[in-house]
Amino acid sequence: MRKLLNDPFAVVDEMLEGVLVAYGETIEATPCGRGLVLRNPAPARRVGIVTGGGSGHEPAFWGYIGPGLADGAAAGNVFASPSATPIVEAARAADRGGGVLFVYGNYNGDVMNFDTAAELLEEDGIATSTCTVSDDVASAPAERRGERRGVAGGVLVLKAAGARADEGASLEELSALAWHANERTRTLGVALGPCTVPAAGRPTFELPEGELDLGMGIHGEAGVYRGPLVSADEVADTLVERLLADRPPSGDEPLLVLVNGLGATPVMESFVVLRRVAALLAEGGLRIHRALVGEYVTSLEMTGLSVTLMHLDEELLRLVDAPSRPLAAPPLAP
Amino acid sequence: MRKLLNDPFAVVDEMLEGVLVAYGETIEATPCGRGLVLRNPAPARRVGIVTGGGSGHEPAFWGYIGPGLADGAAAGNVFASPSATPIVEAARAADRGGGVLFVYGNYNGDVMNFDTAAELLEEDGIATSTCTVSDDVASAPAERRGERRGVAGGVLVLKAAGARADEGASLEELSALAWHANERTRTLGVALGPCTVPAAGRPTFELPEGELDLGMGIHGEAGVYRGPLVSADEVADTLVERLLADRPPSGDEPLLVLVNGLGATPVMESFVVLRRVAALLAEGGLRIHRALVGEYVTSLEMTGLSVTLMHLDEELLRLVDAPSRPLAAPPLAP
Amino acid sequence: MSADAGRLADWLELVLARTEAAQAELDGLDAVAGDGDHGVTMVLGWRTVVAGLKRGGTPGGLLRTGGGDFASVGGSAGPLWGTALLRAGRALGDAPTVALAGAHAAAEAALAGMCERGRCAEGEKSIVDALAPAVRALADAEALGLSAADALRAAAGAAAAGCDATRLMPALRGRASRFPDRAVGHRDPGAASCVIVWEAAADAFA
Amino acid sequence: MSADAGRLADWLELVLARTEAAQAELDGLDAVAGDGDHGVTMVLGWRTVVAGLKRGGTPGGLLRTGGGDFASVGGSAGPLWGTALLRAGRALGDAPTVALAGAHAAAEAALAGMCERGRCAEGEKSIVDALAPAVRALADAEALGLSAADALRAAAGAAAAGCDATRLMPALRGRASRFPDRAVGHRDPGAASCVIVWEAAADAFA
Ligand SMILES: Nc1ncnc2c1ncn2[C@@H]1O[C@H](COP(=O)(O)OP(=O)(O)O)[C@@H](O)[C@H]1O
Ligand SMILES: Nc1ncnc2c1ncn2[C@@H]1O[C@H](COP(=O)(O)OP(=O)(O)O)[C@@H](O)[C@H]1O
Ligand SMILES: [Mg+2]
Ligand SMILES: [Mg+2]
Ligand SMILES: [Mg+2]
Ligand SMILES: [Mg+2]
Repeated sequence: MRKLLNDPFAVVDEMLEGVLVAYGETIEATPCGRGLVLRNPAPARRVGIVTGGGSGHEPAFWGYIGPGLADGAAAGNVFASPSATPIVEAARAADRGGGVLFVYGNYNGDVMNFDTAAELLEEDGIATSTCTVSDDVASAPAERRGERRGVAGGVLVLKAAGARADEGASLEELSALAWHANERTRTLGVALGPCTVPAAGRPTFELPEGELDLGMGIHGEAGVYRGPLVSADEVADTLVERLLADRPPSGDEPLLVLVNGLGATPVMESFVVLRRVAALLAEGGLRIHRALVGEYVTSLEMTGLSVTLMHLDEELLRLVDAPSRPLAAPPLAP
Repeated sequence: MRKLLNDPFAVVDEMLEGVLVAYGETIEATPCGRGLVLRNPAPARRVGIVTGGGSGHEPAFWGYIGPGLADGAAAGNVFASPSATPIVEAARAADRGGGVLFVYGNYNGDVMNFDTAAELLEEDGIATSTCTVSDDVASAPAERRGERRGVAGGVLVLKAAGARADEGASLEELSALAWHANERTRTLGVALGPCTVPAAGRPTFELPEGELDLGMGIHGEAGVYRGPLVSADEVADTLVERLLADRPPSGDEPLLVLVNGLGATPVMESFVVLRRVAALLAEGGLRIHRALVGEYVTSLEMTGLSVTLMHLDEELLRLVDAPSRPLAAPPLAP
Repeated sequence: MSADAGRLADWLELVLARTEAAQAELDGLDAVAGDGDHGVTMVLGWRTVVAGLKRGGTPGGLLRTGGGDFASVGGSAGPLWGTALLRAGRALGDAPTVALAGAHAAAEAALAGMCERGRCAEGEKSIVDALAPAVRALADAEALGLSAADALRAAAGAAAAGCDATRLMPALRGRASRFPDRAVGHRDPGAASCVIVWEAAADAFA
Repeated sequence: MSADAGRLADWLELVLARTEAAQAELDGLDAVAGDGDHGVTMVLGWRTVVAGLKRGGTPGGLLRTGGGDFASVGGSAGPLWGTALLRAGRALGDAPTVALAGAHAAAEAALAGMCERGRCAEGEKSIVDALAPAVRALADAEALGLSAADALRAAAGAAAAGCDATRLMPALRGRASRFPDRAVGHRDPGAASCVIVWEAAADAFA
């Protein structure tokens, strides 16, 4: 492994110690240590937002704590859902009496733990609602959209939900908006090289130099196509074509584009891909409202990137332009 | 190569096309295409700031255009200084009559091209001054500090200079401040894996898994020590020890700490290292004013990280806390 | 056999040691269509359980606190095994020792809890495909009047056979279920780590 | 020999072709103690020069615009070769053809320009260690009354010998100079790419 580690089984706790060194003025840890919450949550919100998931996707998920975004986040072990405890603790801190929305990627482990947390919170009298993000078009056919995994698009759903919460939405309204945002968000990624879970010590999958895996999940779950590496333009063509086929655009709705680096791919290459994505969309008569480029949801040191398209109606257009300040992630709005 | 590319010789121009897709509302390209400048530079400044350097270090250098930072930047080919032309063009756009400060890393190629630009600008009647950042303690002994290379610490020097420019400093005052900031900034890095210049197509250096190179330059220039990979804590110990030996701290001056990922190293590991850096500094009775963690100056997909310490006197303390908004880099101030 | 808390602790320590030894194999099975970390998660889970043993208590008490501890590792295995251990502990109550009938009832409760938590059933290529046959084997052994030692040996064999049978199954639960056929030909990692639990029981309570 | 703009263009095209062929070797020499991109930069430089030839002009004019073009690739090689070509072009003025005396004067000017721009001199393990001996060889050949073809052949030989001698030198200029001894035993990449220029001249103007 080419990794700077001490005990690989302790890497998440050690990371979180470092996180508190850097951001301890803004956030604090919950009693169990695995929940992180804003010290001074935005007063405008009636409903809190909690996100979370396995570690190894930094800056997701705790990097999206901040004004306009999440009030708290729960961190699991590497590529493993957080347990119910930090979720419960973060939700308690985030609740202002109006309940808490959970926004997280649609994975079996996360669903079990967040659902358990919701049950426990109900006993505390804290209402919750859940949006399981399912933007990864490679992970199930369109008819079974609800089974799809959540990947980089979750950040955009969270951004929209955060803005809506700041408008004072109720739990029901907020949950509806989050599902609406999820419905309009599609992602497809490509991997060019593997990643290694620190405590496993070996790459999660083999991917020889010169090959690509289309649709690989952000934990290295096998994708839909393996083949020789082609040019950046050809990759962009495939991604955009499949994304638009999965949800045909309505000509007058602009798109929010996110080119997300998975870890080892230099951001230079993400811009090369964005250039082609923009050209293709322009050819198709489609308008880009904004393009975000950077490492928003990583997969340790996986090589590759994903492209997300969010189809913006008027409400989403308003929400994605709202101010926000992620604790530790690239900017989401001007 | 595990890279998404079209013509590798065109990668910088293709990247810049993508950059304009993402940020074209905020910045524009100069006539030659390789200079990028703010469309609406801050009115408070009398003196403009231009930075630049080879590409492959993204978000450096154009990512640091923005309020409180640089007015413009010149982008060279991968790991090669920009030519004088984009530097001249960016400086012309940045000049408000009070001259332009150049802040860039101390490399022979950059010095030749920025000096040529300065000569050409003199003919235009635009005064310039130069701060060549030389924070890399591994690149020359302390007695020959002026020969040292500039690495991640350049971002902190730029940040301080940007804040001072916003205070309305003259060219002479601004230049003095930048050199002062440089004098108080020290960086040391460690590489665990190589990077590949796209058009070269082969790794710049060999570094077997399980070894580290201490002091390797951000272009893969050989470091000062090769040896077996040790734990994150041991690496942090070595970095901090050497940094403090190179410039012993004065007990009452707090430190700005920057843990900078070189490309492929997951940010998780940078936080693990920060945790240990903070513990060591605390043991030594030293205070961290702020800790920044992220990819500020990369080396394509090199694996590894660097630690920078900036020793803050009252003036620098004021300047590093000033607001700033980099176009495309992690935050530099709260 | 009639196991006290000490024997139970021995069993859990054996489970941990064998899971640690099998970690790379379990990670590898999970890498086929999942994310390659099942061994890591099981090691973490059993480590917290074993670390918690020092709090002491009855066999049922140890399993109940162990369930909470295991759940704290999260992932998929955390809530599934956490619930299983918790329910088993509840079934045991606070008796100072456990005999075969008690063990069988506890295992039934564990299985039911896991299926509830995971919304899963046999035949879906999951932990349950090892756990359910083991529980049935215990029931059969009890009906036949076998010794506890023989019953656990039979359960371990049934778990292993159940695990082997997952080779032929498409994956219908968890991460691997997005492409059900991808892991056909391979054992389910969750079933494989469950076999270790039963084999350790057969050895620890022999 | 008395070269016109067409011959000059042939020469520059040959330089480009050979630099492209040698790119990996030059990158490799630069990787020893530098950043492994000298071949890339030289290819880019000669490509812009050759692309600019279509603008036409006198030999001196082609070298002057070529100097501007080469400088536009930046790096270290850009300003050094850009200045060298520019100064050579200025020395040639706008004569329609160049004879040996003119070539010699142009080469002297190129060398002086490069040393000024790079603040460098012979013996520092740089381009100059190939360029300076080549210029001296031209002077000697002129004094001896050799033909232009023979003079260029001699210059190419001198450049190659100068380049070979850089093996023994510590690096005192450029990126490699931070650890002067690291590249001892290897040719300087800048000197090696300069040899290509002179060998191509000897062949193109033969
Ligand atoms: N809903 C479920 N019901 C039963 N077993 C499950 C379920 N989800 C996952 N599993 C089991 O968990 C195993 C994977 O565990 P692990 O790798 O630790 O979790 P994750 O998929 O979160 O990384 C699967 O092989 C399967 O046996
Ligand atoms: N100041 C200088 N004077 C003369 N030659 C130089 C100087 N700096 C660099 N060189 C030459 O340039 C070569 C390196 O070129 P290149 O790799 O293109 O530039 P960079 O170091 O910017 O990557 C060196 O081998 C040396 O011959
Ligand atoms: Mg997992
Ligand atoms: Mg270079
Ligand atoms: Mg797994
Ligand atoms: Mg070089």
